[in-house]
Amino acid sequence: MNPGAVQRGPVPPIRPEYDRVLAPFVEAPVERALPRAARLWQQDWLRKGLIIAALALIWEGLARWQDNDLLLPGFLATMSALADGLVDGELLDRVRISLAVLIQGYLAGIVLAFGLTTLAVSTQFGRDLLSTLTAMFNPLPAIALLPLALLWFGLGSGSLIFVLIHSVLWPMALNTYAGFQGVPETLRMTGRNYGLRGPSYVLRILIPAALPAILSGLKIGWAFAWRTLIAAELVFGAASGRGGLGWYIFQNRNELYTDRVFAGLVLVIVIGLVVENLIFSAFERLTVRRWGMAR
Amino acid sequence: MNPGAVQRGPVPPIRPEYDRVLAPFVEAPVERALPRAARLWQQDWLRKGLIIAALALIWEGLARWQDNDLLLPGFLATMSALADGLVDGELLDRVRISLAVLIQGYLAGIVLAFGLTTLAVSTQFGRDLLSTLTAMFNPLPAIALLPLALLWFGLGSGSLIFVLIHSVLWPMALNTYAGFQGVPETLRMTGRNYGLRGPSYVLRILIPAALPAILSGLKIGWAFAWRTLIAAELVFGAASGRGGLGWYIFQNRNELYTDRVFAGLVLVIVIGLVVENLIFSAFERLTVRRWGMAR
Amino acid sequence: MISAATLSDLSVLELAEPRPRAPVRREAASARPASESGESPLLRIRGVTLEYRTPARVVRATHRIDLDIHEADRFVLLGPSGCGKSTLLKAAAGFIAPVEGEITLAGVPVRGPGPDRIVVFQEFDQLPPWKTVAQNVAFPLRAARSLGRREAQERARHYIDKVGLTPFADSYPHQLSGGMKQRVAIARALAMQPKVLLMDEPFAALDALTRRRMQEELLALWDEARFTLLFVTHSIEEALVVGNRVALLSPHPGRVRAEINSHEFDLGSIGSRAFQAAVQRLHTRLFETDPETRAPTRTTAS
Amino acid sequence: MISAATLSDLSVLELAEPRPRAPVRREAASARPASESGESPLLRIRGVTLEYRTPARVVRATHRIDLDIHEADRFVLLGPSGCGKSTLLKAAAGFIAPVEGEITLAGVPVRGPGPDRIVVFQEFDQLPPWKTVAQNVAFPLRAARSLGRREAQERARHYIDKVGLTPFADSYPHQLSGGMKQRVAIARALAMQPKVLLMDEPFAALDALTRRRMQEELLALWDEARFTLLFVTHSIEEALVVGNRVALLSPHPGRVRAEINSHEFDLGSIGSRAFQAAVQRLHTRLFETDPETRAPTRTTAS
Amino acid sequence: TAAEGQLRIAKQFGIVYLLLNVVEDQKLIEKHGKAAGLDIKVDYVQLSGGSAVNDALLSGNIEVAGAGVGPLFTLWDRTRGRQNVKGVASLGNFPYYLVTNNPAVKTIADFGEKDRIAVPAVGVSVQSRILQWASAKLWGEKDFAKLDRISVAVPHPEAAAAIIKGGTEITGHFGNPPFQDQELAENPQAHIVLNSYDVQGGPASSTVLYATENFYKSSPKTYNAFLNALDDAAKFIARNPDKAAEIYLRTTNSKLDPALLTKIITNPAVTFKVAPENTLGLGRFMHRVGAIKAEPKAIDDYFFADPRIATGS
Ligand SMILES: Nc1ncnc2c1ncn2[C@@H]1O[C@H](COP(=O)(O)OP(=O)(O)OP(=O)(O)O)[C@@H](O)[C@H]1O
Ligand SMILES: Nc1ncnc2c1ncn2[C@@H]1O[C@H](COP(=O)(O)OP(=O)(O)OP(=O)(O)O)[C@@H](O)[C@H]1O
Ligand SMILES: [Mg+2]
Ligand SMILES: [Mg+2]
Repeated sequence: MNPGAVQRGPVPPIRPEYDRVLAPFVEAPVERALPRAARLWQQDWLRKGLIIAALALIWEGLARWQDNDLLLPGFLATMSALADGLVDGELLDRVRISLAVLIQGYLAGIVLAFGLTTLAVSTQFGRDLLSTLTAMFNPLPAIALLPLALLWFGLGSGSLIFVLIHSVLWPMALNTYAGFQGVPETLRMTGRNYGLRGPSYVLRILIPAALPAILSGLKIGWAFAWRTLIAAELVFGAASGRGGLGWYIFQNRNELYTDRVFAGLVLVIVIGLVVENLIFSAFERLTVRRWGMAR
Repeated sequence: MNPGAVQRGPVPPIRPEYDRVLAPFVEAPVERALPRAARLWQQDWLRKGLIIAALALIWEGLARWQDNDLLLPGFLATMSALADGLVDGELLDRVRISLAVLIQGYLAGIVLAFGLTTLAVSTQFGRDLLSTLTAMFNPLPAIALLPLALLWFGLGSGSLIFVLIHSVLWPMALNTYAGFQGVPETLRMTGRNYGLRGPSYVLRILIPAALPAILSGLKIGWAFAWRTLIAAELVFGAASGRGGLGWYIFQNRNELYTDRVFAGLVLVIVIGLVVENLIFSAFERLTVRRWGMAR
Repeated sequence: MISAATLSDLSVLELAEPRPRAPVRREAASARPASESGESPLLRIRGVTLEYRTPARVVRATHRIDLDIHEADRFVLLGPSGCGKSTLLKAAAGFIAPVEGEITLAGVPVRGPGPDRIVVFQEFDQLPPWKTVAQNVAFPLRAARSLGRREAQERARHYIDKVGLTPFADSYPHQLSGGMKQRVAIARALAMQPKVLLMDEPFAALDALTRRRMQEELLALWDEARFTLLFVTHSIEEALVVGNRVALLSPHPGRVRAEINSHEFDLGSIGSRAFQAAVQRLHTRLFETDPETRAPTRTTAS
Repeated sequence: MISAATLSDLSVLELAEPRPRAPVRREAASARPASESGESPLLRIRGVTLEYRTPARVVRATHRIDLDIHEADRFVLLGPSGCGKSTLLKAAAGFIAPVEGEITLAGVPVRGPGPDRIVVFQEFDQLPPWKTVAQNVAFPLRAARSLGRREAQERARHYIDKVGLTPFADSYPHQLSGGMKQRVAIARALAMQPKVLLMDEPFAALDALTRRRMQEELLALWDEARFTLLFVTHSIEEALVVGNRVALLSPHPGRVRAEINSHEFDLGSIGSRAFQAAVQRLHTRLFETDPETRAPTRTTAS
Repeated sequence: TAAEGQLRIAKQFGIVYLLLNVVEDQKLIEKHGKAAGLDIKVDYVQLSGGSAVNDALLSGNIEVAGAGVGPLFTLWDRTRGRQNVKGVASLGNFPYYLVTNNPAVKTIADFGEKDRIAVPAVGVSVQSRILQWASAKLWGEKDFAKLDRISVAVPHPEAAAAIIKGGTEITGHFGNPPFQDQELAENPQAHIVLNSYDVQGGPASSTVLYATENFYKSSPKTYNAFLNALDDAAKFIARNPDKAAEIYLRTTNSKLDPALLTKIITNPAVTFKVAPENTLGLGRFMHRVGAIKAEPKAIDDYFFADPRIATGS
């Protein structure tokens, strides 16, 4: 290779051999509990808290600089509106109403998504159906469904749930299906080797193996459910004065109580953060992270 | 095991040995071109076409049964409105306007999502930032951004693009990040072993390896960009009469030309189907399917 | 193995025939394999051609394979890398349908996979990563056998101990080394106590010591339960030790070149003269790469 | 190997010392390894403890490993499954940081992975599935070496031929058998012509014939380029053939039990008396599982 | 941000903005600007939804916005001491009808628990305010929100479709032209339950234009040209209703039935004029029920001073 070097290149030295008797390994435990787990957790909160604080600061700064509190109230003004709303109990009430509907729609969307995807993994027809339906309906805005919802479900929460399902179902199905498709062939064969098929195959092999993709579908679905709910409550939500958070936002927006609007939005954010950091990330820690499927 | 059986269980017979001279393998080509590829493709179209036809039939049936053409016009009525709109050129014009904005927002959202995710895979701060930002902003409806958009970008397409980015960025980032996290450890190590780091590591290892997840993120982003565009065009309206498809839908809705509203929506669906079946699925065939990363 | 025979069930009729113990036979190059001996094989592979269809082309993995695997056989497939051993095993397991020929199990054509033929795959990712070692081993017991929870756990523990992984029973697969993962797969397959066991280079990732232990374990279990084993390996020694009959496949696309008896070797015979000779013979056979230039070597059953 | 020495650079100073050819030395159980011989090793592993942190607990994979790998060494790690061979290799590659001790390469502490130490991993999924065989082999050449396109392709083709995969140059990894995948990884590593090559059971998935060819190829390349090789295997024969020095690791957690010279064996010596004796010796050492009950066997350099 | 010579006007959908359509089509602002020696660059922006219009105004993206009288009071109240938004001109008097297709309902008192009244926004839209006002008159100030309980927010198009075709829960719709006229024309069952004029005590302005004080003060010439143009347009429409209808159809690309349009324009209850009429009452009512904090006392409290406006009420 290197013609200028020694003819056959370097030769390693010949070293003496040795052979030791190893005492049984006792010097350190082969396994020991991780000590700083708790501390790390706190730091996680700390770091995220700092990010949130920084965002709040930027917000307040922007608001002061723009100086247009009817359009963009500051962080502090929003907080005081939020406090007022929480103290007089109105906001919590609204949140309760919204969450009740949201969760119903979300769960229904998830179940339907799994049904559709199960069909898609088992038959060619299901595959075509899924790809056609998602390509068709996913881009449709909720207003397209409004007339149908009015006709079929009327003005109650039935329509809200219908629209929520529309917003959760398609992204969820797309992600779940992509996750299913990425399941390693060997794992699939293992499952089928043990005689699993149909729903039990999906449940015991595909779903856990595709969990990372499903999880991000769940997160996206959750977010879009919120977005849709707030938009849809403007239309369906206020029957008999029982409007949720979306209605609260809409009404105050119409009355130009922009600080209350932002208080409502902050509540959406807070709920989002709580769900992300308590529910989703705990779920992640207990599943994909523990199983080494995501770091 | 089976106490009632022969004492040591069955013994296989001893068979004669044999040894053959194999002629060189010429009987069939080891590899040959797949002949029916073209035909299969046609069938794919056929199957999907049948599904679409069935849906159209159901639609027409439902519309006739409901008999409320102001809320739910039939398939045929919609098609004739669509044909009218296409013939007089108005619809195509609207689509052009909408698509121009849509694609800008979509691309900008994708680029930002990749930036954010690249940050997230390389630093702990980026990870926290991504998870906090998505948890916070993803559930926010566009109305929350409206004031900011108006303050910063005015009433033009700038605001539309801003809102589009909001709708594309978060799901895209979530999916991309989940995809990145699922890249097998060995593959990561291979990349780093060859000295890849930073953007070139992301580009040459993470992105191709996470392509199935990224693809479903792209599909979801595409759909939500449409949804958002149509909703946002109503709000940001049509300066100097240059409204897009969303405005067309809104205007005709206001004049109770529900068939034209549905014609506009059908156009959205058709564009969605074209993008899905020509662009996305061709991309899939050329990438993940070819690479055996999805079936 | 003798079940109520009906006249219409040919394979069962065949079973009832007397079992001829054919002595050493020399065969011409065109000879048909041993199935002529009259004993009906449990797993019968007849003219099986296997192909992979990719979007661009068709790859033929094996070409017209004829093999008979009898009940309680420890049948070994030996052949060069890429010759189609894994593919053949997967076809026997029911994952790949032949494009030509037929595979029958006890006379019934194989239509799909099932828990009657448990497979140990060659790849390391056959363990569901969301299950601990213990759960992984118990998994098929619960899924396919519908064993009780307690019972499945106990059986799992027993076999985990056999592969020496008791300290890792609660670890997840990603926390194991390559060899340990393969051992979990082996434990899982053994715990199923299947009638037919298909193993694809199960010991390839194991060190000499562990490998030896696993071989012992496998043979001991076979002695006890007399399952039928189809075993892929690339180690000649292992083929002779584990198998009672070894099929030699040609390079890509795989065809059966020879079948050799090895029932007289066990772990104890390693190092013996006869064993070394057998190894040497197979070695020579494998190293003769060019089939055209080679004269047919007449072999004698040992 | 002699570079401009500065006074502050201790390792280089050591290098300048005369190279003592130590004859057979008998060492007590507590003896330090060969580094005392004075020649400065290229890769120096000093008291390295490696651990895996999982959310629940910490697993110690290796405990205070001392090893010296000199330039042009063909250093083999031999040990039971799960003893930490792969972990140690990954640490040398820079993927895992020791919790104790230090790994230095030519005197510089190893801080992270880099293309100066090319790794062949044990797992089958080290090939980017989106690249054909040819692209896979050319990939690091383009990525790390910034070789021209043409040049990289040519070199890739050359090494693909060496591992016998030319007909599959345009196949994607998922269309290959397990052994073929590993051969692509080997070709890719060899094509890089690295100074240091780290291989983790690279030939485990190969049949006897292909394995032999690969071993020949590797040794021929070493003879040509004199790279430094760290090689994990579980085959005693392979250890003796491929390596010039073999380190024996104890079971979990891995500690160095012995180092043995094997520079006098090559592929030709398989079957020779001395070779068989060496195999037997290592075999015995490996099969002595209980370290407490075993008296230290005195070994002689062969 | 407003500068002399620049005028961006936001209009929403509907026939109530006919005045602006005529101004745009006849380029009246430009004409009056030239007369005053000013080149005015006019932009017409179509927006949907009151809050979008408000946001656009408050963010300085438009100079003049149009919306109902109710939103004007809200905006005026909220921006006092800030942007000081006030009315610029009225776009004319249109009656709003509460239309029902429930034959049993003759007055608002007949609405039962099963009925649903569609309004653009429950509680806060003009329609809702007038309904509240009517309720207050009927059941007393305390019960002004009585019908809010059966009100639902449904966009005009869907509500109109529901009234025309029936078959949904919506039995009442407090809309605006042309929806209310379409409902009455296309469903023989549909009839008027409440007319906003009756509540307000006579013909009243329905839609108004408003602007920030900043614009009023910094661009007096533009402002003046704008009002002149509106005045011209109002007169033009009164003289040539057919032409106005033709302009509307042409500029908005609308496919509305021309006969129905002419009928709406020539409805004696509809007048086109810039001076506001009968607005103070609504403002006072809103103050009484607490919807706005400040009490409007006179027209020039919430309209910018201008001779053409001062005649209004
Ligand atoms: N999924 C696939 N798609 C296309 N071709 C494939 C696929 N899997 C295997 N092949 C081809 O089929 C042939 C046989 O592969 P197989 O895995 O059966 O070999 P093998 O005998 O098990 O080899 P090894 O000992 O290396 O595991 C190979 O030439 C390979 O290229
Ligand atoms: N990702 C991981 N997380 C936790 N523990 C691990 C991980 N990888 C390996 N281990 C543990 O570290 C030890 C050493 O593993 P390693 O892979 O180095 O073994 P090995 O010597 O390469 O074995 P083999 O010959 O089976 O490949 C094992 O006991 C294993 O349980
Ligand atoms: Mg194989
Ligand atoms: Mg290993």
